[in-house]
Amino acid sequence: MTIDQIINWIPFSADLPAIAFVIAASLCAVTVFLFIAIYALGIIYGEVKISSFMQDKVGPMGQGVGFHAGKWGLLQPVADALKLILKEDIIPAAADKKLFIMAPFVVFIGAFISFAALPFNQNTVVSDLNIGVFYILAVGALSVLGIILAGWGSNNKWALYGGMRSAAQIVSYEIPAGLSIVTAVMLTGTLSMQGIVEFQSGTIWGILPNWIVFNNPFTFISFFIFYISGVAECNRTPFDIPEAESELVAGAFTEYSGMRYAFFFLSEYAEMFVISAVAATVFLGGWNSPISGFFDGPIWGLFWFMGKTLSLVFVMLWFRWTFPRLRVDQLMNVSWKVFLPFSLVNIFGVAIWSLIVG
Amino acid sequence: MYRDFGTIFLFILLGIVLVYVPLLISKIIAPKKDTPDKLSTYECGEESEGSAWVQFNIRFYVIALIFLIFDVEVVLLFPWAVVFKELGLLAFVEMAIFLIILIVGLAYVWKKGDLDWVKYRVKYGRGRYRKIVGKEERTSVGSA
Amino acid sequence: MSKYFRNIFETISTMMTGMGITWKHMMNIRKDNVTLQYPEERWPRPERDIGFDFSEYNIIRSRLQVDIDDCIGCMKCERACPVQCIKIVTTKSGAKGEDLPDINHTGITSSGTKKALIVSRFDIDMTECCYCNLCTYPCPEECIFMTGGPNSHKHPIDYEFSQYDRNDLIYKFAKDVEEEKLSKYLPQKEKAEV
Amino acid sequence: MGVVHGDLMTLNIGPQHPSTHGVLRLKVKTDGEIISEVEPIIGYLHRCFEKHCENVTYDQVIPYTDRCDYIAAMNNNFGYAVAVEELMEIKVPERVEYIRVIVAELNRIASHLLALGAFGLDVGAFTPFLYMFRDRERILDLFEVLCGARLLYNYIWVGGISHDFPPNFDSKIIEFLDYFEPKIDEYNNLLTFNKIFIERTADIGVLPPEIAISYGVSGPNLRGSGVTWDLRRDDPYSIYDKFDFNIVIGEGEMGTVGDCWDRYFVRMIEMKESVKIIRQALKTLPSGDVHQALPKKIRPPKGSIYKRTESPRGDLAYYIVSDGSPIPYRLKMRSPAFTSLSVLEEISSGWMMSDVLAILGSLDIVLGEIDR
Amino acid sequence: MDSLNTYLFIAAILFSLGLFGVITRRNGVAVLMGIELILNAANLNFIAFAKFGGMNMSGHIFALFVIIMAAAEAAVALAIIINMYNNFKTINVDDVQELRQ
Amino acid sequence: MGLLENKFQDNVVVASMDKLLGWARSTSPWFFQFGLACCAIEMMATAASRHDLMRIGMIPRSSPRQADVMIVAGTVTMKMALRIKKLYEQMANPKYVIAMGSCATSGGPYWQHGYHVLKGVDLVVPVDVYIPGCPPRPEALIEGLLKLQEKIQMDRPLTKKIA
Amino acid sequence: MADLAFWMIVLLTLVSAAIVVLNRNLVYSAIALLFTFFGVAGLYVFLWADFLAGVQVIIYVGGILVLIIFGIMLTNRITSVNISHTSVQKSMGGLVVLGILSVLGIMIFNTPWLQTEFVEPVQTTATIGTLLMMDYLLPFEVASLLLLAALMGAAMLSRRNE
Ligand code: SF4
Ligand code: SF4
Ligand code: SF4
Repeated sequence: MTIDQIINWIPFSADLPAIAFVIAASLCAVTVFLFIAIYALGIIYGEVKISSFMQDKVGPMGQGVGFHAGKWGLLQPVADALKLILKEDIIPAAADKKLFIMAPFVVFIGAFISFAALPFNQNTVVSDLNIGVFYILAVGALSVLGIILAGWGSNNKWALYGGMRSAAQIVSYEIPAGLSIVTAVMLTGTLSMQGIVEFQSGTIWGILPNWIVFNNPFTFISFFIFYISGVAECNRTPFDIPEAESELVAGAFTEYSGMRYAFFFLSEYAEMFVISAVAATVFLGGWNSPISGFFDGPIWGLFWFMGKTLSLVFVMLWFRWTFPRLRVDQLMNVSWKVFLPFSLVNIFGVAIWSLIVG
Repeated sequence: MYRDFGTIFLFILLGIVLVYVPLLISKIIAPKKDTPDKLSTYECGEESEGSAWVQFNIRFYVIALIFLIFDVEVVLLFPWAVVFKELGLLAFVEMAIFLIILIVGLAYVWKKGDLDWVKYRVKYGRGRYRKIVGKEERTSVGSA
Repeated sequence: MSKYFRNIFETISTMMTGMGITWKHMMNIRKDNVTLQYPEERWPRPERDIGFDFSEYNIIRSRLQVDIDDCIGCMKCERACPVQCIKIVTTKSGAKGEDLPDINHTGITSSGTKKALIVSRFDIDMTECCYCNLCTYPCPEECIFMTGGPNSHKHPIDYEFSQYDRNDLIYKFAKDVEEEKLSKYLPQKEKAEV
Repeated sequence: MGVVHGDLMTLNIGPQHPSTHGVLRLKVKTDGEIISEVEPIIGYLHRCFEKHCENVTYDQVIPYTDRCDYIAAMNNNFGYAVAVEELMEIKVPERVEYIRVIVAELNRIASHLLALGAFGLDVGAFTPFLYMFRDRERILDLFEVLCGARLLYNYIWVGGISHDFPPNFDSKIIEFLDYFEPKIDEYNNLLTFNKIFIERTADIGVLPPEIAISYGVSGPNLRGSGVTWDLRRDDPYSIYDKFDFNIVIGEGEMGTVGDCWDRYFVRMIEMKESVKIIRQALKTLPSGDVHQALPKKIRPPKGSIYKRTESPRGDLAYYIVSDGSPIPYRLKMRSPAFTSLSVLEEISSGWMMSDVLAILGSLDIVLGEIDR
Repeated sequence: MDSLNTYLFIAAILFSLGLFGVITRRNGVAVLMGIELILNAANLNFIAFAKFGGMNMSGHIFALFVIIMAAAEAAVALAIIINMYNNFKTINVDDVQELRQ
Repeated sequence: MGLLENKFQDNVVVASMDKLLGWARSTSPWFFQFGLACCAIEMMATAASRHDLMRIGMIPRSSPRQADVMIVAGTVTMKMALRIKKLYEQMANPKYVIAMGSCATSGGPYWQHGYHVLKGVDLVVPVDVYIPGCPPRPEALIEGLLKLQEKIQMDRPLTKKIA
Repeated sequence: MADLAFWMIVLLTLVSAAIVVLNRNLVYSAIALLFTFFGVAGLYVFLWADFLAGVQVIIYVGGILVLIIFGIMLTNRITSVNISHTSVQKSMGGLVVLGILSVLGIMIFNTPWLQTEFVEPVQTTATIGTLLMMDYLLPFEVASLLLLAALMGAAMLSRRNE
């Protein structure tokens, strides 16, 4: 896909295909990294602003002395990031050094490589894997391990609590999320992200876009289950018990400072993007335009994809600033006793529906 | 396939590098001064009592256990889901049997309370006043 | 079973309500915004609906100011202070109500009282003060006051006086004069003791 | 539980922890998530209040009473003033009583707002906390206009108050009340009746009335357990007997009587009752000089007094021993938050970690008052 | 690189390492990890044969079943280990044997 | 000549880097969320909607590892002093301390008879800015924070490091 | 290029597998196992089994490894995370294993394996699905029973502990 295009641009690609491929892939990786960084800066700014507006205040205004954070505090996240680079990096003496250092890498890479399979528009997808959705589900497992590592490696009680809770929570919510995706896959018959998106072009009865959410009532529920499970997998409120500030100080990241902490932060936001993007792709038609036949084309595709994804990210932020958080056992209950039965029912429902209707 | 996964492989390698570079920059310019107190474990300002590496509650384990079984189920559902449209009713029936067997499992753990976190709850604490709570007293006080 | 579904329904509906509220606040931010952007905007802001007229303030508990020219050194404020953060040292001046230009001492207060004492030290340690305002009531000359409010004609409101050094927060109101000049006015006996 | 208990892990929650409401340290023994033992360790804010009272004159005690329960300073001043007045047998003017009641009730609202907001924060709801602070800020503005201070007022003096109402002040209060009353519904919609919040608080930390009484818990915590006990009604001081208001008790609407939700909701409704009292008081506010009964010199006769009042946290009592000098011989304060905290150990073992913090939040303690 | 023998040999090494772990480790969990290695080696063989040895997709299916089995086995084995730990306060496989007697 | 020029240029680079660092540090001083007494309530009020500390880039963090500014808000008792010192030590460099209110500055109303009150937090941790007041009004706190920002911007970490 | 990647992955797999069995710290072993699993998944990709690589990651890394780590945390205090090998066993075991390895190696390289290269499959997942539904239906259903049994058994075993 994109890689091929880039390879085509590279002059010596015919002679040294391997090198050209490496260059192209690295280019993609760096671009994705930059994208994550810029997106994170943007969304962090967005989050503080949105939350501030919800709370009747103004949020960062860049007020201060000397140089300040720009108009409306637009440079605030930049300053935050710079400052985090400048912070001292502490590795507590009691911590398990290797694990402590490894954790941010694992967590970040888990989020980072998911980006490789996201279809940004008709022809921008780093690698359109045959097992796209499945792959994204799979690498989600990495962040669990990373957080466990962070929790265990810190040798701090809060961190351990956070890590354990987080692990239990993420694994619990992976099941409903996976089952919800199964419902979509049943309809599309492919695991490839592009394939799923292409399936969703066109309309249902000429009005509704042919998105999987609208396909039948069960997929509608599936979408919500997937999305909420995704919120839980990102450890966002109301499922933010691993980081619960009023309980666990900062959860698994209690002992992390400076850049290492920044990477956890970054991965959290990156993961939010991934979850939202998967939800948008699998259920909301990805880069398909909502009015079928209009506003197609790569640029619009990118626009629709980002629009859908970012609105889902926005809803996550909205959740966070509205709700209290659940307790750990309630969290498990929601996953196992509500979402799991519902998603199982959904599978039967979709199956029967498509046998009868489709 | 090689190319797709090769990209992923390169992503992993570059991911490591890209995480490492800022850490390196930070290492160069950030101040670093360790003191024993700084390296001590944070516990709300108190001296930490004992290591955090203690044996943990079994509840987490049970959750992971149930997760593992259902994870396998999800994984098996994927190939089925891909071919579901082609095979139609047959596949549905086969998968229904499979799912129902596992739903039995879910029902079993649900019924047996393995999904419940709290196994015991002390109604009125276990403090000093546990004994004085008698039936008579409870009725004698109350909304006047 | 019905309870199970009712719970789910309740959860969804109450969550929607909550989200509606925050959404409304976000959309009406221009109207609802309550933030006082301090360095740019200062309290009280007249255009706010809760804004009071400046003159309606009784007082603002902020910095203590002393009109040392008016102070007769009666030490009432020192005695009233619960935390003993006012330190006053006085000496008898030779003549009651007489100006002593060499130490900048004025003999008569603005309300016409003749001073019998020279205030040679009048320190208020604002780091110890608990801003209780108790010292301002007993003062017969109304020369110790908290800035702002009705006193704003005497001194503008001043609550921003943080410092890098703690000693800068100890305010010395007594006239800054040299020891020797002052010592002339100290009673001779005391001087001998010292 | 059987064998795999996990080791009991000793965990310090506090003294620096976002949800200990100050510098309380909870030493908890946990088995995974479940707390088997809670031991509150206090004394991190011992500011020697009673010692100070033995060193300063009666009127100078008032700033120190402010700093005990710094969230409801007016009520603390009030209690102290009432006690000394009774000792000295001063009759304060009618207007003073009304003003005192008004400001005390306003401060009760402010205090409850803070308590509820912080409780919301404890269970993870951030926005309601800020909404409540937003409205609390308006009360502080009122107080600031009244006496110049935002938090620690030194307003209610022995025999009177420091300032009369400024002009138009009653209309400002009415304006505030009109603004505030609909906000209570907003809080309710946003937080109180949120299912997640109910799940987190209902049936949690049930404080049965017997235990509450035997520990001496008072105030909203006791009323949350369903006991009708309110000193404003049961042992009226000042002019509370002139007003018509309800004593709110927990009814176990969402769970059991005496759970966290009840304690929370009692406070919520109490704010409404306070609004009612203020409205009544403003309607019949007499005129007069507020300074006329201020004694020149406070020198109570020999003797002692124990006077209790209803602060937002419960029975706040002052025991004053006078030896006839202008300095109290001994002053003892019975702080309601202290008894509330002491019950924590009783009701929180066996709950989960998050619950314990919710219970602590629902007890609404103020460390300044506990450690004094 | 791309020959059956390479894969088989890699699988053999993996298998031997797993076996070594099973033999030398006395900790139950560590033994389990060794078993997982062995199973992985077996899987590798299956899939290598699928590609080179004409087993085609059936090799994949076998590997899939092995993975399922491994999951079930890990679940039960760990449950047993934890049980053992509770009863004997050790997870050293040998110690348990001693304790039995 | 060339040598000198290089050095000069170096210094310009260092100086402008310093400015950048100072800007970053001063613009996002995350504060350590812990309160000791009455001043803490005012600190909360400052962080709340009315005064909104986020305007100047301050976000509360509850873990000392991620915080830059420690606002000592309230009475520091003897029992708490050691904990404060420990928490201060556990913060990552660069770190700043603000003594908010009379108590933190000098013991405040308790300086005389408070046998259990530390007479100023500067006895245990180095204080950058003292904010008077009891409690300081939120505006005063913000003003103190702005003063701190000024101080941070004046700091020249790299120049110092190289020198 | 692909060769380089291949050998890197092989190295990763084998080294981490060695760490798994040789490291004294159980937690480290578990983390090394993570890399082994990833390496094996990489090898699967080289063998054109992309779906299985995904399964490997999901089940082994996301499931079994998490379970193992939880198991370690449940059964160990930090003092006992370091487990001791008895040296006799180690050398003996080493010898035995080396023997087996050499036998295996000889076997592998001497057996004339029937080698029929099969073409790169297009839709592994679909093929697996079809095969599961058609040819391997019985094992498939039996697998569900196995899982059910494992779930019940394991749940029962761990319930006994409470
Ligand atoms: S305001 Fe209070 S503490 Fe401050 S100097 Fe005056 S009397 Fe003393
Ligand atoms: S009370 Fe007034 S006149 Fe007397 S010493 Fe104090 S400031 Fe001066
Ligand atoms: S300075 Fe005043 S307000 Fe602040 S903690 Fe001390 S007594 Fe309380």
